[in-house]
Amino acid sequence: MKPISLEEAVALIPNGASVMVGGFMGVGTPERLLDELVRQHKTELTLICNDGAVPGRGVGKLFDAALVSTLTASHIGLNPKVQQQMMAKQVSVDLVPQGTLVERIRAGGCGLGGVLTPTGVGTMVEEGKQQIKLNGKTYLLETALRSDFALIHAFLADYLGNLTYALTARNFNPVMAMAADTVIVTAEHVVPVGVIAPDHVATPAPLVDYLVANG
Amino acid sequence: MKPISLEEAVALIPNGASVMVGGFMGVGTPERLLDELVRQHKTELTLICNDGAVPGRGVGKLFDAALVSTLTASHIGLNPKVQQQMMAKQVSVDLVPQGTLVERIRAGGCGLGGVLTPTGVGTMVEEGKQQIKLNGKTYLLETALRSDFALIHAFLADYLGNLTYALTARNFNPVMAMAADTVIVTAEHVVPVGVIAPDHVATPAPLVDYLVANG
Amino acid sequence: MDPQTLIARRVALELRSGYLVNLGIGIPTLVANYVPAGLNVFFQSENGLIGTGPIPEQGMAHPLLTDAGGRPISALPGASTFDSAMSFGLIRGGHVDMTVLGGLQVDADGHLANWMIPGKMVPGMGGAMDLVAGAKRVIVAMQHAAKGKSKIVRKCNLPLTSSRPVDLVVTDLAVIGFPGGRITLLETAPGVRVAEVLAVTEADLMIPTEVPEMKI
Amino acid sequence: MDPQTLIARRVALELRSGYLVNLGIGIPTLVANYVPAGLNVFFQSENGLIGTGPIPEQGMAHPLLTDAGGRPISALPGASTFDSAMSFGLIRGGHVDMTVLGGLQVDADGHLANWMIPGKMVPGMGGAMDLVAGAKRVIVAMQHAAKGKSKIVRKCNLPLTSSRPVDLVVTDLAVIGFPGGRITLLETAPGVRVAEVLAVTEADLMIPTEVPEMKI
Repeated sequence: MKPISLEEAVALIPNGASVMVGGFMGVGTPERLLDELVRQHKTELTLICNDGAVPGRGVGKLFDAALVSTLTASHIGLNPKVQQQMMAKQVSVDLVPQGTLVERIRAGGCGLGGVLTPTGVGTMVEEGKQQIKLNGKTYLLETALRSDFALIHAFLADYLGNLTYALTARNFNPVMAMAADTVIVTAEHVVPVGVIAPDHVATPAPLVDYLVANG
Repeated sequence: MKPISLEEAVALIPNGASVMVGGFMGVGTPERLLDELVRQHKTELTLICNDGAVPGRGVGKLFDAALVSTLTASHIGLNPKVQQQMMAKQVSVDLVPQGTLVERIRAGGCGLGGVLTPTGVGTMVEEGKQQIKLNGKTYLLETALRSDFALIHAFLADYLGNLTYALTARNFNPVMAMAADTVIVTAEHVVPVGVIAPDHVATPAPLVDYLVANG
Repeated sequence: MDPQTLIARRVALELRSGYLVNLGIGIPTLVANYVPAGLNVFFQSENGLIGTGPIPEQGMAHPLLTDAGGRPISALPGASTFDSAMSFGLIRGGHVDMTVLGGLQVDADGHLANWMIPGKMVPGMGGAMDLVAGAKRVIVAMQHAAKGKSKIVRKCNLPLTSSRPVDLVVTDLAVIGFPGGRITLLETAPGVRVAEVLAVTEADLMIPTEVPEMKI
Repeated sequence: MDPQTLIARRVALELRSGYLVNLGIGIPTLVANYVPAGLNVFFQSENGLIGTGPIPEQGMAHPLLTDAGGRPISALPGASTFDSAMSFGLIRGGHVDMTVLGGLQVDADGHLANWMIPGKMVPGMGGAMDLVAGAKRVIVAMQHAAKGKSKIVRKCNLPLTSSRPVDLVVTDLAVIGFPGGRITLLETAPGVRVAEVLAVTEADLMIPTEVPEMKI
């Protein structure tokens, strides 16, 4: 893990990059990194996250600034801007069931090619996907998802990069922290090594490439 | 969750049952449940666990008492009794790569039909399995594993059944606690509700069917 | 009693002690207010919490403790938090005993449509497809009709949420089930006659010889 | 220097700062004793720990803190523990920068056999198949020959551990690699001549014009 400034961290991300962003309706989202993405005006992003949040908050800010060209998410119902940009064909949206989305990201992070899920069988979600029958039950083959960058928000981060998350701000963060080529983390608190007990680490230090410095 | 005596807990398990047992080389194994399985002489068990442990310890006790007819595990090299019983065809052994074993159990617990893994491609492990190519890479389709019972050893259990594990005694325990019809738990310490912080719960209470009472 | 309260109170009677329950957004959320006394029920919020409590007292909300809609909630003693992989492992893996979801349409085969109206409203399925695929018991809580049109239809013309049929539908007019795979009127709302239900229902309901009134 | 120490010390020179490293049982375990000064390396134990430390002082061992062989170990400040799904997610997912494994045979294609001798010894593959499939760099640390027979063979006749070739083999006589996919003698052990290596090697090694001696 390398400490890095907010500005330098976002400068690593080129236009057109694929970016996973942790958070659920803006809770557990690395807001400072998103603000800086807007400030540096990184465009044509392929965004992978749970939902579209709301305007002005979480990944909603990226749609406010029209930085996203492709979105993979499970729910966009609470952000009218995403709906508008989708209808206007400014953003291409791939809607994925939430449990399938997190398993596809987990597969990407864990070296699995994909998983077999019953979710979506017999619905629009099955279109174009291989179906596999096992013991009389039908499953969809859902393939692994990875990205160039994962932007992660932790509760505690220690000097080595070990991370914990708090309450419902955990959500997609630890799963995405395994599924990207470069993992950039912000934290509510950066603490000395040893403050986080080994049993409480949710993301082990070697997974973190960059920890954004405080202030 | 229902509190239960050790004797009653094991009395639930019929001869011939399939049983997952947590632990890794006997570390994190519910030893009291295994001792009671031996005392009640439950036979013809289908055992699913990481390894064969060593004689006199962990699941090794089940082989000492010749209670196992089928074993699914990743490693049996440190228990000569398992090797002997396998060679004598008293025990049928299915060796599974450790990462594949834990993913198959996780799939069973998470409602997935299976996963695609690169592990085992081009080895004896691929025999009889479907191969799936994605983006030029070959994967084996490994199917979900479930069992009638999971015998789990926790560090802390609260009165509701929330569980934590300690250090390397976690291993297969939380994964197996999701993959069996009936989950029976022993704990190093039973503590009041609230002692375990929500962020530190590894196995949420609703997964636990029976918690073996102290003493 | 207003229709939403009626529906929520009737659904709450389906709760059993020890249940792990997931409530969708809207009317389903209200079910938590009517848990029968003495029942120990775990409510899951799919953003990563078991043990959701009521809306926090003034000043007690924490920005990192929210429901699936992003609104502040509280956590009860014995609560647990986890990541989304675990949350949907619980859902898909059959560990959720009961889920209560809103609906746009339910048809005679028990199929639910509740995640999009093509060309008009595309909120996305969120966790709904996993919940219907995985929960042990699926209950739909919704108004019987919208803008004068029955939401209990012969065949859904909106995109389905799952090929797995739901188990029970509770509306402001009726309780509808699928015994033997046939859509059946099980109960009527207080003061509502069977004929009134039939008049506003597109699907052909089976009518048992006796149709009791909801006991609220 | 005894052969095991030689091998372990040579392998240790492959470590880089920040590496996450998994060491197999046997000679590989010894590598942890020879980490070059100033290098910050994370060692993983696949039973669920990153940050393994040395064998604990007398009386400091804890029965719930062990290595993959079940023996007591210690944990360094900044260690983390996790379940087996996470442990192998790290391994299979390419997060382990380097693994060091023992071997029974390595062949000219770089294929490793290290988990069974049919009809004789069937310990099982444990985590080895996942490690070879998933780690970024796979190093085999083993004796060059056993009972006078070369372990560097033309083609493995023992069951393979993976179809993915290993990256480097370090023995008591030589360092062998696979540049351009061809099995090649990269270094000789101190005081060992190239001809001596060739004499006890079944596989046909490529010999570069200059073969340096291991720098220990």
